Amino acid sequence: MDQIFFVGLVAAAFRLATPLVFAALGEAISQRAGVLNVGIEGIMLVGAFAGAWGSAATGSPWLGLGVAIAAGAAAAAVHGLLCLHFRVDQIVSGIALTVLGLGLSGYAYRLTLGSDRGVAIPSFARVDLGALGELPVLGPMLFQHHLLVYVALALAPLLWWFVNRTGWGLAIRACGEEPAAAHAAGIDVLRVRWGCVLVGGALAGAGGAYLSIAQIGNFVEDMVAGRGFIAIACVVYGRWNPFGVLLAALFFGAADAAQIRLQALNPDVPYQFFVMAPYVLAVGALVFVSRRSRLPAALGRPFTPPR
Amino acid sequence: MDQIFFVGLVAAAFRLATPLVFAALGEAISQRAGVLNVGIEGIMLVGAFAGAWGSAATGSPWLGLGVAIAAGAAAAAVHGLLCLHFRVDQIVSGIALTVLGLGLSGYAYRLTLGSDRGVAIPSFARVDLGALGELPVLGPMLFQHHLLVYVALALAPLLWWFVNRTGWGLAIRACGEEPAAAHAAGIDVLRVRWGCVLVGGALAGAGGAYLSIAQIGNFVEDMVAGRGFIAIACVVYGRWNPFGVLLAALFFGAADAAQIRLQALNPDVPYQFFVMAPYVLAVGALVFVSRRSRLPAALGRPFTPPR
Amino acid sequence: QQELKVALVLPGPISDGTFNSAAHQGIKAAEQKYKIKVSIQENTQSAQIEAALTRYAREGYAIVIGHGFQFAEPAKKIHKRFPKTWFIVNTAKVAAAPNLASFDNRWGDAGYVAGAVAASVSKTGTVGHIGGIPVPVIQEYQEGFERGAKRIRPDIKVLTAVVGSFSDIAKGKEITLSLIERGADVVTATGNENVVGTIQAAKEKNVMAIGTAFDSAALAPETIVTTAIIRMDVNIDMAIGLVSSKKIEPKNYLLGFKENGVDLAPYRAFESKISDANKARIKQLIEDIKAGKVADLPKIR
Amino acid sequence: MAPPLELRAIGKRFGDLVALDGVDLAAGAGEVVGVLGENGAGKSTLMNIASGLLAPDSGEIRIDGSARTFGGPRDAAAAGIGMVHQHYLLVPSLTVAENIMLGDPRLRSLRPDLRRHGAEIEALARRVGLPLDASARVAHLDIGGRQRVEILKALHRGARVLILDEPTAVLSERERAQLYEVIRALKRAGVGIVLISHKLEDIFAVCDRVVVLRGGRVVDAAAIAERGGDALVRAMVGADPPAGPAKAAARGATLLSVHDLEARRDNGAAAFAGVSFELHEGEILALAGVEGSGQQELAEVLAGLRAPVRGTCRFRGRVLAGTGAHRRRAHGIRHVPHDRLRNGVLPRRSLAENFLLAHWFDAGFRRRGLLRRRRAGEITRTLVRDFGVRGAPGGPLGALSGGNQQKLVVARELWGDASLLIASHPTRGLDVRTVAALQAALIERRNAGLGILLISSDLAEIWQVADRVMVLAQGRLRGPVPVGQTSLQEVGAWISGA
Ligand SMILES: Nc1ncnc2c1ncn2[C@@H]1O[C@H](COP(=O)(O)OP(=O)(O)OP(=O)(O)O)[C@@H](O)[C@H]1O
Ligand SMILES: Nc1ncnc2c1ncn2[C@@H]1O[C@H](COP(=O)(O)OP(=O)(O)OP(=O)(O)O)[C@@H](O)[C@H]1O
Ligand SMILES: [Mg+2]
Ligand SMILES: [Mg+2]
Repeated sequence: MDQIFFVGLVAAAFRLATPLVFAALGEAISQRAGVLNVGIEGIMLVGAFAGAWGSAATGSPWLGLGVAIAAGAAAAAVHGLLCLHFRVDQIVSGIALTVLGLGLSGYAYRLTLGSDRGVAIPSFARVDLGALGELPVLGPMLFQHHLLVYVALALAPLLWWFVNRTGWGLAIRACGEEPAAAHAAGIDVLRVRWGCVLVGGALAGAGGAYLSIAQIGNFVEDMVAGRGFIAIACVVYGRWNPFGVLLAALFFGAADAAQIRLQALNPDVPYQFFVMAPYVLAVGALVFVSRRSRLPAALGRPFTPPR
Repeated sequence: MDQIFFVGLVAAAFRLATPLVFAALGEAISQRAGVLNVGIEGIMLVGAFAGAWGSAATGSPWLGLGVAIAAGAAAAAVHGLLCLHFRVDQIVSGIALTVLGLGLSGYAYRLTLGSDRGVAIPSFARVDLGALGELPVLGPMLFQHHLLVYVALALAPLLWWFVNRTGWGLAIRACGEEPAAAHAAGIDVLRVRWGCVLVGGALAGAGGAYLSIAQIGNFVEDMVAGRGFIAIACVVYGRWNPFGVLLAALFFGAADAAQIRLQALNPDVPYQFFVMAPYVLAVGALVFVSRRSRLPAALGRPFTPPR
Repeated sequence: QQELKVALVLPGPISDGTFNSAAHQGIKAAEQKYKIKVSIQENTQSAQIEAALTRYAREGYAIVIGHGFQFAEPAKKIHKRFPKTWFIVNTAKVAAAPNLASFDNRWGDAGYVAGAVAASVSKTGTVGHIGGIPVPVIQEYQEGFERGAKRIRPDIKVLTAVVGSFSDIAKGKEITLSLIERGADVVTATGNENVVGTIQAAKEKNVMAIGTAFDSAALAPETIVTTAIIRMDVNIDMAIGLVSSKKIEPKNYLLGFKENGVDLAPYRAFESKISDANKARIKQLIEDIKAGKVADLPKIR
Repeated sequence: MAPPLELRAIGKRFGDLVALDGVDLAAGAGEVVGVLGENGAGKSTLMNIASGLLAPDSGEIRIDGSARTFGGPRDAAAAGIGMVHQHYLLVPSLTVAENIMLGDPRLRSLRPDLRRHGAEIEALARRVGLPLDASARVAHLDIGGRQRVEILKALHRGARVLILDEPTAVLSERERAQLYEVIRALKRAGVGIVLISHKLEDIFAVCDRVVVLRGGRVVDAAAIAERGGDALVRAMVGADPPAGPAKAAARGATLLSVHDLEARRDNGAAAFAGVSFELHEGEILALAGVEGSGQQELAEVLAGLRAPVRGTCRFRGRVLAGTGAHRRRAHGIRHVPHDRLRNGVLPRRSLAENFLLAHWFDAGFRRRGLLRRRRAGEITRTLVRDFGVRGAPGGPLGALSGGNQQKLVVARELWGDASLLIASHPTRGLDVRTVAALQAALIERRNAGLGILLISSDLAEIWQVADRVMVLAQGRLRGPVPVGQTSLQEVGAWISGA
């Protein structure tokens, strides 16, 4: 019983964390370059719909994922256009994007898949890792997931390496810290920020698609249900470091998995406590662990090269 | 018909804008002092519940409002403690506050009012402005509202005067722009920020209470429904100026009122377009009107006096 | 007879596949049956409710239907100002002269029968209910589900959990998976989109599900044993019928099995998998409920 | 009579670092005390303690002879101690009057009479010879204007002792002379003044006494009449002053030729027009002028950071079109920016990363996409050694003093195959020894063929290192002429627009 509880919890933690990992890593990249995107929720919804639609239209979840990634980048491009080109405040643009993503995905769904409830949405199968998947305890915990789960886990070291070990990463960090210094050093700040916004949107789109074409195999309006905002929290809790962000997302996934299990075991404790617990824990940890803000210094501040 | 439409729209706009006005003005004060509070949504929920509970317990909506204001300030004090005292990131603390407010208000409701559906929640009556209220068109549009609507409208000039014309306001602005300079001038930056955070929370609490004990006469879980986030958008759209914030809140109130009406008149246009329209309009206006960000320069940055 | 103008104000989107879809289908059916003109407003938040109701009343709608208990207070507040309009609130208990009535379904009875079915078909002796947000009707359903299951099998274990959202389909699925992990082999869910997540999980894990509110057997014919249908269309049909014939009274109409406001869907693919004894037992249970012979039905809140 | 401010045996540590170790300093009424010392000697720390911004670890502060502890800057202000910080502490979005009144107890009312206060401030400003418009926004003032606001702020609070931390570092010659006049006027009014400066001429121009700090201790204190410049420099650096660098004629081919260049400022106003000159290999061409006369904009245009309105720049005969510091760096064009803190460095990053910021696109620092961080680290360590950058090399660059950050930026730009260096105020805020070392380094690189455009407001420095000099004033270029064929008076006249 206890083992079943634990095995199920770990497996569910990975499943629940995966969309957060995608979206939060994307947001982290964007923020490291200095662009705050609070519209990630809307982008994930667009990705979730686009993934479902693309998958139904082409019959292949891989192509669906590609459509979702493209749609996520396109939605993020709206943010880029508004913030980087028209210099609208990033919070305003992000809130608008959230509403836009919710509206457009819901509307497009009704026009396409929703009007025809019979359409099958081809979804990712779980990977078959052969003997690994057969392992007694570890198998169901770690080796019976969708491929996208492993992709998400692999993304964190990849992004860490990219941000901390490559020249592009240095440029990204410079744009987030001191755009004027980056500009003086010959870096095209706007182009770097554009790139990061688009990559961030593509990842958020993939996170949404995970929900629709891996986890559920369906699209419903507002199915992202606040995960975009939790992804932003993960970025902050993870101190803008891809590994930290991954840990934060796994923490929230595990907390959610634990929460839904403990609820059923303790029907007398009001469910609100289970919902609040991870946040209280996370804030408590921050109070003790790290008081120093590692916020990219230029986050949210527009930069215009002198003319 | 057209006149009815218009009268109803204006009246509804004021009603729908009022909670936004309270919360957004509170947030503006907090941000002007340099403290970003994205937990306003949670505080409004706490205020909505506390108002309903206080009103039911005491039998007086005025006392209920007082309870809501105190509860809002108390919820904001959590934010103050975390951000100002423990130097937790403001976004992290705000997100936690949102979740906490949602959970606590829902739970407390269940424990109290929710378990006993028979409790009456005394609510504010509309003010009787005598002849004014009887005026043919203007009466229903402007003079048949709850007192709190007029309080909200009066708050904007009051706060403008406070921020721009008094010594306290000067200190607040200095703390939001250059806390180091304010500190060197002998201003107790932390105390000013604490004050603004508490006032901001109190106003958000009042905004929530308007929903529960003036507009609806009931408390429902999650009844704030994203208004806290729209209030943050109003602050930005209103360029941190109380009059601008008031206008932005009225705009969103009017857009919402119009949206509800147009939806019914145009059943063939998908409702999503009506929901998205105000945001698209507002962002579009920002693109053309003002590209210069008037963000308080030290917004979101902690300040520790050097010692 | 002149054409009646009817407005339906919904808290969610008509495409949710459950609560709001049901109302939408009901009004579509009524549109065929009666001489009415219909306007629908979707996704109405609680603070917009008063404005929405007022506007329809002002525009001379004869019937304004608020679909959800959150419409009760606002309707109570404004109905007197528009005596020519009938305000109907669904899934609430509110009434006031001269023109406010409510139609509520006996969700508790539906849950009771669903619990009985679940206990009859369960092999593990563990069944589960997943609620979206514990609003009154969901609490009633849950209470009924537990009692109905215990009536059939006193030793049955009923697991319950709450999603905390009506639209979080992914979490609905995960919660269901966690109940299945703990042995539940029949699951049921109440709410909106989260119900779809529960059905998905049941399908994936090859356990049985009992639908609620809205017959969506087509989603997973091999999984859905039956559905405890809440006939929102009947509420709407009755309301419009009573107003047209001027027989409506300002009271709360409570619709159960007897009034056809609650129903059990056919077993379809499970017809052959359920023993005739069990089928008879359920049928008898429904008859007993109709006859008022069942004592431990959940209290209406 | 006891002096209004007296510091006795002040000690202060930051972690392991002893910043101040038993320092005594007193400022009497109507007395100007100069404080000299190398970068990091502890001058700013001492004055931050006197003005209540920092608490001393040991020692005491005496006001009019009685010991006091300051809980914060407000206490110090109440005791009559005013300070003008090295980095100004002003709120740019507020007006002059608002900034000056900030924190004043009279503002703690609901209806402060800012107009009356404004008039008071303007009257005070006229009395001490600092003309100012009290209703102007500080954001619109130039650097000298902001300094005047800081001084007035202190005086308005009734400062009887005024501490000025490196006030002349950012001023033009003319503004400096004005500041001297103000100091003399305050002295006559009985205000005690503590003046921190790296420039001996400031000390000799206005001070009565001088105190020299080294490594957190007082190494010399005397009446100004008793000390010559050599003695002070020796006390400061603890060794003989370095000899002036030797120049060798090495001028080569034309490196940069600028024709009819015109550019605008950020606010759209014209910065300069019709600028033409040539710069050769192996020469130092100095650009002088009052700050804000377009030098910064010219440097930015040449570095590819600002688009010119018209005109052409040729580098080795090829036209440099458009912007793009990236491409120019690849040609060997390097730039030490004007505002190094904002435009030059990432304060929260390591020294090595700050080095890489300017060099990561060199193929030498990349291997299959990866940055060669070890190589950068090694080079940074040699630069730190060669240029005497002081501070923990492992920590973030922001933990270095401003002067040491400056050294690292110059070192970084000179590294590798630079062929043209555009250097804005490279020695500003550095101590005497470092200035000499840096000047020697510039001349050495010049002798090796580097072309240098040296933007400086320090004519003495220009005379010491430059081959030719030109002046930007009123949007026009005067010169260039060889330094040997002109005089200080002539260049001074160009600058002042005569
Ligand atoms: N907040 C601080 N934390 C750690 N070390 C500090 C801090 N402030 C000053 N120091 C150290 O104390 C020493 C004295 O610094 P101070 O700023 O007083 O020098 P200074 O004489 O003003 O130098 P400069 O001529 O560069 O202005 C330096 O070595 C500096 O690194
Ligand atoms: N966060 C920090 N950690 C460690 N040392 C610090 C920190 N902040 C400042 N310092 C130290 O405080 C001192 C004062 O810094 P500041 O930038 O004022 O130097 P400065 O007086 O401008 O130096 P310079 O005369 O060289 O320009 C420096 O020596 C620096 O090393
Ligand atoms: Mg200093
Ligand atoms: Mg200095």
